[in-house]
Amino acid sequence: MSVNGGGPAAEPLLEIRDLSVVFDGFRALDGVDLTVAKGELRFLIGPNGAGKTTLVDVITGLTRPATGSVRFAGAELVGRREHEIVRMGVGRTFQTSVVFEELTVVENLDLAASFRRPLWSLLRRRKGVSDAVARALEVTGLTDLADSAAGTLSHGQRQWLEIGMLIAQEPRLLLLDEPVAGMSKEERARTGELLTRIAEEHTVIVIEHDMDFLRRHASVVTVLHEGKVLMEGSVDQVRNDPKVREVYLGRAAQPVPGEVG
Amino acid sequence: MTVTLKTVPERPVQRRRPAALARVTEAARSGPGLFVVVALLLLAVAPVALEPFRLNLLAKYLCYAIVALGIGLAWGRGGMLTLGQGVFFGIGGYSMGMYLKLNDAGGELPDFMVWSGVETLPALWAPFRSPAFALAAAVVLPVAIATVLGLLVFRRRVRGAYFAILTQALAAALVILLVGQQGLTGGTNGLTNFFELFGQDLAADGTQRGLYFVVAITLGVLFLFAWQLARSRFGRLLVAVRDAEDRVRFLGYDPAVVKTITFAVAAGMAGIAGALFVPVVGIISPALLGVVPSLEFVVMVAVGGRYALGGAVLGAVLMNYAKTAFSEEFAGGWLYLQGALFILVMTLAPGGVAGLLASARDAVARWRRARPGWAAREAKEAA
Amino acid sequence: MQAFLNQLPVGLSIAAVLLLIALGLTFTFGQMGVINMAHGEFIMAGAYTAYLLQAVVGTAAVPVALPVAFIVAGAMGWLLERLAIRRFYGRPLDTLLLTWGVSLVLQQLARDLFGAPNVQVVAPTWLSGGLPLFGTQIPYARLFILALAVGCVLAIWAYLARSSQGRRMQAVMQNRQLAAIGGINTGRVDQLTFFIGSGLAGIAGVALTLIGPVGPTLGTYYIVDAFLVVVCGGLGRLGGAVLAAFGLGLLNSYAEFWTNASLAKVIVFAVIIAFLQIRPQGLFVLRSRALT
Amino acid sequence: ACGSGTSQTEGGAAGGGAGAGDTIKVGILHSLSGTMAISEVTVKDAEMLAIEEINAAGGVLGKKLEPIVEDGASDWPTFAEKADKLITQDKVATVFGGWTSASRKAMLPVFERRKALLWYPVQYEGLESSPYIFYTGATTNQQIVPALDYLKEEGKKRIFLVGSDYVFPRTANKIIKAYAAANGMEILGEEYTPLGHTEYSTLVNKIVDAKPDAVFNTLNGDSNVAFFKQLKSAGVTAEDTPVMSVSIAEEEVKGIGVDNIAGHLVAWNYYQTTDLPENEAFVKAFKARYGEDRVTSDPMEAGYNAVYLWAEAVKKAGTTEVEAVKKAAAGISLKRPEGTVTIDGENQHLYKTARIGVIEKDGLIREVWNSGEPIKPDPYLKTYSWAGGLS
Amino acid sequence: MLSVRGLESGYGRARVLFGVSLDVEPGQLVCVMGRNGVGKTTLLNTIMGVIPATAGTVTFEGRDVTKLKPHERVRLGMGYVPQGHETFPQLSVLGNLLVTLEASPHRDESAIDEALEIFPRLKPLLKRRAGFLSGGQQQQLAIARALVTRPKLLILDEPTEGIQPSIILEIEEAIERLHASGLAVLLVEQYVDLALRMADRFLILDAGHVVHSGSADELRGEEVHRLLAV
Ligand SMILES: Nc1ncnc2c1ncn2[C@@H]1O[C@H](COP(=O)(O)OP(=O)(O)OP(=O)(O)O)[C@@H](O)[C@H]1O
Ligand SMILES: Nc1ncnc2c1ncn2[C@@H]1O[C@H](COP(=O)(O)OP(=O)(O)OP(=O)(O)O)[C@@H](O)[C@H]1O
Ligand SMILES: NC(N)=O
Ligand SMILES: [Mg+2]
Ligand SMILES: [Mg+2]
Repeated sequence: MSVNGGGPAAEPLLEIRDLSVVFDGFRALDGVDLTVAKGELRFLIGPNGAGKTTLVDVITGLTRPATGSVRFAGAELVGRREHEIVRMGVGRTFQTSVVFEELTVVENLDLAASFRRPLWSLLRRRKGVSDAVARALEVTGLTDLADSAAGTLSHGQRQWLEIGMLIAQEPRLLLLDEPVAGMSKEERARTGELLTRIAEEHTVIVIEHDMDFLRRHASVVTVLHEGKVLMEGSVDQVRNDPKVREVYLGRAAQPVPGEVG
Repeated sequence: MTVTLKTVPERPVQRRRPAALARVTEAARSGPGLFVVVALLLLAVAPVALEPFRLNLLAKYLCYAIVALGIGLAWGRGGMLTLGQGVFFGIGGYSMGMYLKLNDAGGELPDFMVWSGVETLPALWAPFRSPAFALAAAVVLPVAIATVLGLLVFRRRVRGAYFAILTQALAAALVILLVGQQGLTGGTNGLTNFFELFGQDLAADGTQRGLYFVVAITLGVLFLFAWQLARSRFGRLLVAVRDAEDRVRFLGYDPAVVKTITFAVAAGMAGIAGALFVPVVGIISPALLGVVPSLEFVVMVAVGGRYALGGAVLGAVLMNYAKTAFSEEFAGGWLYLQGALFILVMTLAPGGVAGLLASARDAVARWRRARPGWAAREAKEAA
Repeated sequence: MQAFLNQLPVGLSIAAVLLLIALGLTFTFGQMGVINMAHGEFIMAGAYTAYLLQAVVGTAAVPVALPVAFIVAGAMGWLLERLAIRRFYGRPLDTLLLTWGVSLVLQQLARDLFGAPNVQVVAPTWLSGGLPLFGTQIPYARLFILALAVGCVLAIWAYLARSSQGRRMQAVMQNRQLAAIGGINTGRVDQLTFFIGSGLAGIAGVALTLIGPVGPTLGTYYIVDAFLVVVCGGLGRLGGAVLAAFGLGLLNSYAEFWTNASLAKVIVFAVIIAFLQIRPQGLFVLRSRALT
Repeated sequence: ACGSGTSQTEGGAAGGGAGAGDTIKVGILHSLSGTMAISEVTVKDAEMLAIEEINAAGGVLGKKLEPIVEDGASDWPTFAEKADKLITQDKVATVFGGWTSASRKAMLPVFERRKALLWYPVQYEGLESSPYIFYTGATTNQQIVPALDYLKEEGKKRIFLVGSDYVFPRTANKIIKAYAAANGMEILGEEYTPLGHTEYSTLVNKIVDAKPDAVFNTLNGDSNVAFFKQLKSAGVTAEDTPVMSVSIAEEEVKGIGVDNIAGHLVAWNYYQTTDLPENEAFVKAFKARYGEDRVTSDPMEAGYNAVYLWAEAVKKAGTTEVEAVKKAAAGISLKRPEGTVTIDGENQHLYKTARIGVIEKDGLIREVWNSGEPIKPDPYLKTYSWAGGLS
Repeated sequence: MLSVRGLESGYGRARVLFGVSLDVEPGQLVCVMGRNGVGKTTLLNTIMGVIPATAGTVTFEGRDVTKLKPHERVRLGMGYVPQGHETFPQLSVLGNLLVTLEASPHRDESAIDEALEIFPRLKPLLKRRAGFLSGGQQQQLAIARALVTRPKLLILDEPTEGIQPSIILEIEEAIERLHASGLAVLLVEQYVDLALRMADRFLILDAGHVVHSGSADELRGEEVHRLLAV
């Protein structure tokens, strides 16, 4: 399963072609083409409202596109139901984290890890903690909170739990929508490390606004603007692109908040 | 920031319950000891202590308890408020009733068909000559109908109040249908006047006592089944579906399947209950399965405590006992009492009686822990 | 064709009744997510208001009762909200059970206050007779109900879409806590919403005295149908409720014409289930970005 | 306001205590709650009146009657349960109770099994004769058949049938259709609506289209209110299209609204206006006991009679023992408010006089026709040639 | 202006805040910092009355508001932008602004224009349903909504979360402008540098306790990182 990502020339895992999404006449996505190779760690940035979340919504079956196709490992995803897409190996987190508040942290993780089991085996009681869950607990640092109800977590802790659930799912493609929003600097760093570790074994797409985070962890960045792909390139190329600076980074592109001088 | 009111159906419904309620859910996980005590009471004490009339009433309550158990799963765990359990209860009951009628009629036409002007046995009735078929139908039909209905509505993401009202309409429709097809179903009268069951005289005290044991044991077995289900991963999944159905899809499960299975289990339980009810009570009629009785089933669960499976059973017995007792004491006032009791439970103790018991137990535990020396003892025990 | 035309006014008049009884629910159910099973008993209260007023104003009871019943039923709703429902926001299914208990008590109360038998409200003379149309006659009583329903719909629409109170109500429904920290007195909004929704039930009750029985169980005859209208219309959507009421009314009248009343009811239920397959959230859907 | 809706054991005049030997317990089993309470409470009141009168006159066999009241709650299984309770727990000598046929059918096996007695006071659809039930209301040949005879005499040959969707109306209509076929009458339509139905515009439209000479109405309960209101506002009048009803008595007329129903016909065996000295006394006693605004009706009178008939049989038998009472009951004949009634020992129904009435503006019913003499009960319509294929 | 003394609160039996005290003087910008889950949001929620205080007092402009309902505090001039960019999803952007404006004591429509001046990107979106906005757009709307009530004290919980860099700058600028015009601000912020640049005073929370507080100058350099990494 662990296909170690080769260069950009490696075989594509996700191929998006001519994707458009229309909401009441408003084109949230407009002819997007995007290819992500197996093993790649791809960053997706763009102004608020550019369509980043919408793109993830389409990949994961939450939103139907007006036109276009999304192929994952050769199979078409458009038209499939959400859980089928997950079962094919595509996992995601949400911009506003949603966890099961009445279940404990472990139970949340365990459910995420169990979907491949046959249904009848779910009828047995969970005994102990499976490897996948243990790993997710460890990497997210939620071990201490393992038996607290997820409803009692703070904003940031929920975000960790969401990432943990995604890891426990062991997907082939991970889609992370603003994973570090609302986290403190140290936690961002930890998430970044975690991300690097995950990216060694998986294909990951991350949406993020934090340029500092981006600079540390990104290699290839795709910039979305008004539903279209504005450009694709390295962090430096992107940061120095005048158009990106205009629509996204703003006048003072250099002293990005959060950077320590 | 939590949003406490989520009425927009497409948003994930994440209710944040008072902490006490969450604890009740926990309480449901304990209690094999209690189970044994209750089982002993029901199987050893009640048959000796109660005269046949009362024992028969208890058997009836236990039949309702089986329905309540199913609702406890579907509603308490799965968040599916089904206001149409009467439908499944009725199907089970009619299956059994049809067999009993045919058996009594000895292959001839049942009495009500004669006076309804039916001349040949309708094809629908023919297979119910076989007791095996009737018993199977009492379970399989409700399960099948619930499965089809569940897949239809849950796949289309009909839920919450929509589902509740839809099932209520289903109960209303079934009653109208049953009442309207008098020659086939006995109309409003329903099926009654049964004489024997498997060669035994139904009226005999011995038969009724035997039936009581069958009902009590069935309830016990189904309770253990439901308990296991609730404790299993499936049970956790069910709670997850209840609280954030849309999120569950992104864990790779189809919530429609999870809900349908649970709904079908609840329907099967109601069907079994209906089949047992008929020989115990001696009648099945549309009045037993319409909108009001279906609601009353839910009320039993709510009063007993929806978050604990035992609460459903407790509620069924308590409510029906109260109904019998009060209506014997002051007939007309029962409606006031039932209404008032219900309002009080819903406003002051949403966890029902089971919730109150759990809070009481918590309070006792807290009190004991607060006593000096407790911590030391606990530490010693842990070591 | 003649049969078709004959049934048209019948369908419209059934629709008008459905709409009138469902309107209050668009408020309490639609706006607040409260499934008020006692709505039927508020309708009953409206009807008994007309009955009581009859002793004072005679045959003018029906028109005079409209505003009075609005206030009487509204006050009952307000009281219910204050005493119980306000503990239940966010638990719509619980309100269903709670209000069912309330409905039982109210029914028994009516039985003890007014007696179990039905009472009679005499319609004003100008409402007797009817308008000849397509070879049958549309009773004036039905036209009156239709006009009443249309009037209420317009008033509610103006209230919800045009008034600041209406906007506030929507805000509270959509995000209670956010509304509170936005400066809205959510408690007051709840009270008012419940008052209006219940008051509309009172108006429906007065109208129903023209065509049906006035007794303690009056509410139970209409409540299931009323909820079905709201469900088919889409939660809290006024336009949806109107369309659904007319759809169900016409369906009912034609189904009953070609079959019979019992079968027609079953057909209507079947169609509703089928309909929800196509539009699970009703005619007018409140869309939102799921999960975000 | 119904005087004593919630009382349980309203003791007799002497208030017989628990001391066993000096009272005879009798069961009263009607719906005191639920949809049927509206009708059944009135019957219970009449039965209680009869018990009080009998107690005041010294009781039966020197003992006071002690009524045990139970609530059937408009729910048939509850009737069966409560009947069993009255018989096995309270050990009552007999039970007076029931209204709907469904409740009777539910109780029947209990009484037969326990060999106990039920007195059932309401007109019904016939085709039944349980050895443990006495039927003091009319069977079909004492109500429906005379009503049809009357319509035929009046030249109403084209009939439209309207009924609630349950066993009594359906069976009644079966009989009516058989009668019509044999008597040159034409049935223009047969429509059923669910119990509690309140939307009659389509049905009224069908009636208007069919233009019948008369409507035969077997609707039950609140539906009647909606039906008559909507019939009237569609412009159908009693002069053009009279409606013959068999389930509307004085009590219901008030709720329908006299305006809406005046001029229409009903068929019963008794009206408050029935001009007999026994009735004058009954109405007077009833109003004195329960209030001037109360009315009496056929089922009430039948319930009232049931208590007297049973008491008479006990006196004759000298015991409350069931088999002896049954034997003694056969042939008992009493002058009652509706006229002379006699127990037919063969089927335990009564000989009753059929009466057709028209509803007056004051809400009372004026008799326009009667059968002249009590009609022998024939629950299976065996003596009617046209009814051959019915059962 | 805002004075919090010995504040305690929590959820059910779980206590989250343990005797928190803080002051916001008129015109001051006070920043609260701390790791995830230390109770920052709980603190703000308690100050606004969304969660009842189990002990301690909240005083606003000399008035004890501890027992007041949230909407009453808003009317006194406390504006709150909660964490997680919440909106009234079915109302339009304009509706979102109007509904809070109409609930405010001044009811002055020009407040909407003022807010839109600060977030011009909302202008073309006025007719759009708020629930359909992107996360960042919703956040801007949320701040604008608090501004239309013309608060005397603005309370912001992680306002830059999920915002594109250029707009973070705009928000930062906006806050500074508002601050400069005399508005008092209580801010929860994870971007340390942003916080330090703007704040007059700061406060570090850990496990429901204030572990450090002082003026911005005292907290330069490495010390902040040491404290925040406790
Ligand atoms: N269901 C919908 N109906 C109408 N408009 C929508 C819907 N979903 C998204 N939009 C619009 O589409 C555009 C793209 O939104 P999207 O959420 O994809 O942006 P984003 O790139 O994720 O932004 P952010 O970084 O702020 O989260 C936005 O302008 C939004 O208002
Ligand atoms: N509704 C709740 N019920 C019970 N406990 C809760 C609840 N909400 C939060 N908590 C607990 O209270 C603590 C403080 O939460 P709070 O949301 O105030 O943290 P925070 O500092 O705002 O974190 P973040 O930076 O992640 O937003 C958390 O550890 C959490 O476990
Ligand atoms: N016997 C009757 N009217 O049901
Ligand atoms: Mg986004
Ligand atoms: Mg926070």
